[in-house]
Amino acid sequence: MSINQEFKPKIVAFCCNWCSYAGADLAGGSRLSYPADVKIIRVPCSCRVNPMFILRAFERGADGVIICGCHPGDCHYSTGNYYARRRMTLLFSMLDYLGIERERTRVEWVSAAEGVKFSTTMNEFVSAVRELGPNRRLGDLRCKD
Amino acid sequence: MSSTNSKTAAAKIAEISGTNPLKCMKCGKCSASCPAFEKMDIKPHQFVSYVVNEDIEALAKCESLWYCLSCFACVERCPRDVKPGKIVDAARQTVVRQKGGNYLSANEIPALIDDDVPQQLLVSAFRKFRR
Amino acid sequence: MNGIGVFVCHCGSNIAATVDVKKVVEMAKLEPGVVHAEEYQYMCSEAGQERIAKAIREKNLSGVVVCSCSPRMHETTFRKCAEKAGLNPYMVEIANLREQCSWVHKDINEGTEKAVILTRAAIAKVSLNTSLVAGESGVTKRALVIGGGIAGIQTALDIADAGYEVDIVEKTPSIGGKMAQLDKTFPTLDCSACILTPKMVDAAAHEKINIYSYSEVEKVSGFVGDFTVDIRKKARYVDMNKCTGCGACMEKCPSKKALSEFNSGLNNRPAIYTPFAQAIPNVPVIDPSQCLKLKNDKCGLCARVCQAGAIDYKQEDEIVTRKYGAIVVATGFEVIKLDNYDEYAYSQSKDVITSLELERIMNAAGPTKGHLERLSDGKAPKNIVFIQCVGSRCADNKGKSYCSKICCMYTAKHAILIRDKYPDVNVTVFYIDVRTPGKNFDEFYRRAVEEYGVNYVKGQVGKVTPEPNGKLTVHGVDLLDNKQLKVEADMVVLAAAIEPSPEVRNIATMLTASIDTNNFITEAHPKLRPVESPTAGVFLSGVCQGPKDIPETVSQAGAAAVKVIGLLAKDKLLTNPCTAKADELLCNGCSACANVCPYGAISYEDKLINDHGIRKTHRVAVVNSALCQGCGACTVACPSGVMDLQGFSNRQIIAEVDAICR
Amino acid sequence: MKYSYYPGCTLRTKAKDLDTYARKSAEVLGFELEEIENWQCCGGVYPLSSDEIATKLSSVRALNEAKVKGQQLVTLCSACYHVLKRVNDDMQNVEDIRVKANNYMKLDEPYMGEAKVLHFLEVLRDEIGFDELKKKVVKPLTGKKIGAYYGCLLLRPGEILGFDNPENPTIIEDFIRALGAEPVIYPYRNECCGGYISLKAKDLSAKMCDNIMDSASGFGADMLITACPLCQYNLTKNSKATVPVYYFTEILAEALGVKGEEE
Repeated sequence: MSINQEFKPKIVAFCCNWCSYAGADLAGGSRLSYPADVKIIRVPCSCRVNPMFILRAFERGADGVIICGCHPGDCHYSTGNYYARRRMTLLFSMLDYLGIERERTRVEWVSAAEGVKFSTTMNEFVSAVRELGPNRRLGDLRCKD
Repeated sequence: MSSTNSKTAAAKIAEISGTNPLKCMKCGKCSASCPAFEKMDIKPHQFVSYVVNEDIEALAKCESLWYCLSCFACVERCPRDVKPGKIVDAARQTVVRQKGGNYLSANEIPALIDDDVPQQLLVSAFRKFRR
Repeated sequence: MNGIGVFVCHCGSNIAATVDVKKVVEMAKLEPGVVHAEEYQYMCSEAGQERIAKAIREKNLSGVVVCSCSPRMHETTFRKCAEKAGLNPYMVEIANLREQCSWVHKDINEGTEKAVILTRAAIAKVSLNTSLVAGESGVTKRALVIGGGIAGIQTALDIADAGYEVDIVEKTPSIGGKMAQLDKTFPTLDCSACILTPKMVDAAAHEKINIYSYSEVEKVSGFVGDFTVDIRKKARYVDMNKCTGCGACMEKCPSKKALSEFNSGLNNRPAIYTPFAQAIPNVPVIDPSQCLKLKNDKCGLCARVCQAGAIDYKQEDEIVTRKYGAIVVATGFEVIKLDNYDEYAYSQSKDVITSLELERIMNAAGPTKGHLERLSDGKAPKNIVFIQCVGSRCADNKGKSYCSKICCMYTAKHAILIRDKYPDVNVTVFYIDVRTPGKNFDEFYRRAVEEYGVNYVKGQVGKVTPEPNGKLTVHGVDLLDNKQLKVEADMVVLAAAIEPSPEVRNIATMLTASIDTNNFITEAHPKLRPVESPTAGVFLSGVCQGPKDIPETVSQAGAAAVKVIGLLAKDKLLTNPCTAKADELLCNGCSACANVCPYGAISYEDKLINDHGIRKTHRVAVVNSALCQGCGACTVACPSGVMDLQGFSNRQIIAEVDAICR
Repeated sequence: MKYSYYPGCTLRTKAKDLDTYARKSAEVLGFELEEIENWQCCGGVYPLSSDEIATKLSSVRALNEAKVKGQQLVTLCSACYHVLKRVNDDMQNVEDIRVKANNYMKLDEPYMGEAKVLHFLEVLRDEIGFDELKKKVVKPLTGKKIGAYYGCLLLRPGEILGFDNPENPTIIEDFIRALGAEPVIYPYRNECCGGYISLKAKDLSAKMCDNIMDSASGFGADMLITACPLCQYNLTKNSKATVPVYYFTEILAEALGVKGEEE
């Protein structure tokens, strides 16, 4: 399968402040690279991520959205990541209906100590999205020329 | 052998052995475990360094290739998941796969065996020593 | 005139090498609302902060974006700076151009492009920021220390000496921990008990310290300054108030088959026992799995011999609920199980032991009364072999990935002590590397070699084989000599890796403190905040954070105590103002938000609402901002989008999404 | 209960005993070894190189046949067990090998490692149970001190073979106990005997065999039992041979009272 290396996907990563954002910082501190396509939005907890934000991202032309939180059982707010997991499962189950490939979204658990995992997760995710190519389905046509 | 060639050969060995020699911490547990250690001119732990240092010519010429038993003592005990036995086997493969690289010829068999030799011995020796 | 100021930091070359900072400034100036943009070498420096303050004052900025390192590093710095200059501190946003941009990307074009986008997102967010005012909450002036080893004891003593109350919760019947099991300590060869027991006594006697021994933390709720903790006091079956510690019960107890935990299982203890003679408290416990009376209602001998009438077979576990302002985790370590290392014959031969078992054998109060002897036949060994790094530094799935740190030094200690006391015993140490970074550490190791003639051999051992004559053959290698070795030994001592105590996982979960893949608790910052967990009010002491020797543990224990004292000294703590807030006009009081709130911070009130002139009473959600921790679970649960999180509002996050996807 | 059975080259020639006694014992124990059709030699050693495919195909054929018949695949020879189990692991977990092997084989349905490989000893331990075996013993080997010789191929790499603890195995000792004899535990029972290098480096292999023999006799073994024809040959022919070496199936048949029976 040929992968279009020219294609620079837009990837939005929601990272919880306590684990995954710190994991991303650790990846930086350890100089573990991942594609610059990934842009991180800091949220207090993965449960702050409203499914609406994800749809909004796709509508605005994102090619992939990833939500990162603390490992199950390790949530700073005890249960937030469980809510996130349930909500995203529900959302993801409806993405097909909207014509968005399931592989464009992901929930991953990355702890503050897992810089390596953060970087490998992002590398994997970006290459998966690159294989899929640009997201054309949900783009808001009114905003385009 | 030019340095580019030995680089490719080293990479080839790393590839067909499926192990990463850079993970080695030089603890020597492989050499401590090896039952064929005394017969080896390049010791098991050195195999790893030879690949890292891309000195493949020496590996191709060494006697150790024909003494490693693939008994997996080093593979089982390696704390770094380097599995030196697989590197030895990969080096041996690169030799026997070359023309004239066979270490055992059919002609010499009669002199080496007795009536009780199990087929398994011949089969496995052929598999290890020849292409 | 209001507007946004953008301040791009070079961070020396940390950012500037991979991000064209001038370009970022230029691009920022094009963003709507931006009235000021500049770059500077080090924004966090005094001069850098002054630039921000000056711009705020002169241009009357309404919002500030600092493009610098992670907000986890300097967000507070820049917020304080803004506050001093007269801007609400929550009108500051950070664009993380270092950890999440310049350090992970190599190409300057890519880096710059991403930096511009991150800056744009921060500008979009800050333009929607609102001024927030932090609330206040009280501080319970008492600390909880979980674990009563040297780490916990030292932390408790330091906190108590500053005048604050401390409770120690220790799961075993006595405080003292692993250090109590050690015979001598490196590199000075002090007797471990001689330096530890006075501290144990100090802790027990301190009027501000309360010890819950044989107890475990059951439940934790609340937050910094105001934790509520349930402590399970396990049934001792001995009344602490009546027991005089005479020990008659232990002598008379007929059930003596249990293995002594204190002596690493090398000998037996009675069913009613204190772990060791200097135990604190000096009150025994009855092991219900061993006691004949508790198991099948026979015996009862201890009750009969107890003159104080302290034995109480009917005693039950008791739950105590206490409030704390701060919690210190000091749960310590265990030696790993050696099931994965059967090549060293630990399970096949009694003469293959761990180093901790050797400590007990060398100790005068141990199973052999301090005589160095083989456990198989009681004979004095002539040749002893030490094997280093058993289960440490592994990349397979059998061992630990880390260096256990203490083994090189305690092995040198054992080697010296043996050669000193038994000069005719040969000692061989198989090592991979000898790691001795510490004051007087390398000198100590060199003494083992030079003065005591310990034979150090570089090379890991492959296998230990028990021989028919009762000896052991150690199949090793001398890598420097390139020779395989077969060393005859009477005893083999394994420097087994250490790992965090297994209960730490559960405790970390209760405290919402994160742990790494090796079960060590993660510190708030690996360099600058090594004794704090990321959860406010939770501090770390000792090996629960990473392998440490005694001096390091004691230093960290003191450091954790200082952090606790600093917290308890405050009367009020500022609370996080980024809390949830419901729009009263639109809320219909459905309770969806309260159902997901982990803190019970949401209640409902009937309120008189003036909706465009129509006055009516209806049920609306009210958030108690002192309880709300700002996770945002409620904001997503709300079916009508009424609940929002201040500082991370729906509009702000959407603005960031839009800016990134633009 | 029927099992697919892979005898392997040596059991059809030099190691007929290993095979015959196994079949007789199986009959007594209530299961049948149904030889798969057209089996080919496994090659005697597992090809370690990650780029070897052709040398693994004979194993894949055997494995697939067992799968098609819906049976588990039983072997007696340590080498066959080692090779079949590792190839099966490749077919389950190594995509490259799975794809290439299937491309070559062109089976009706691709083989994905569905078959389960069992050593005869595993059948005794996990399917029959050593307690049940004990009940079927008619001539207990009381008083015999027997050393288990595992060798290398049955145990390592433990991660893939999962046969027993590679450094401190117990299965053959439990087997010996079930037959009424006393197992002798000696540390060289999982050390290599010298295997295929006994062809060209007899001296090394002889030294290794002697180490094993010395250790076993030193701990008081009257005899050794093994599952590997090459080990049996090597230990008998290539050492001081202080202790006789038998196939484990021979003492099994003896204890079950079917050893002397004529065909």
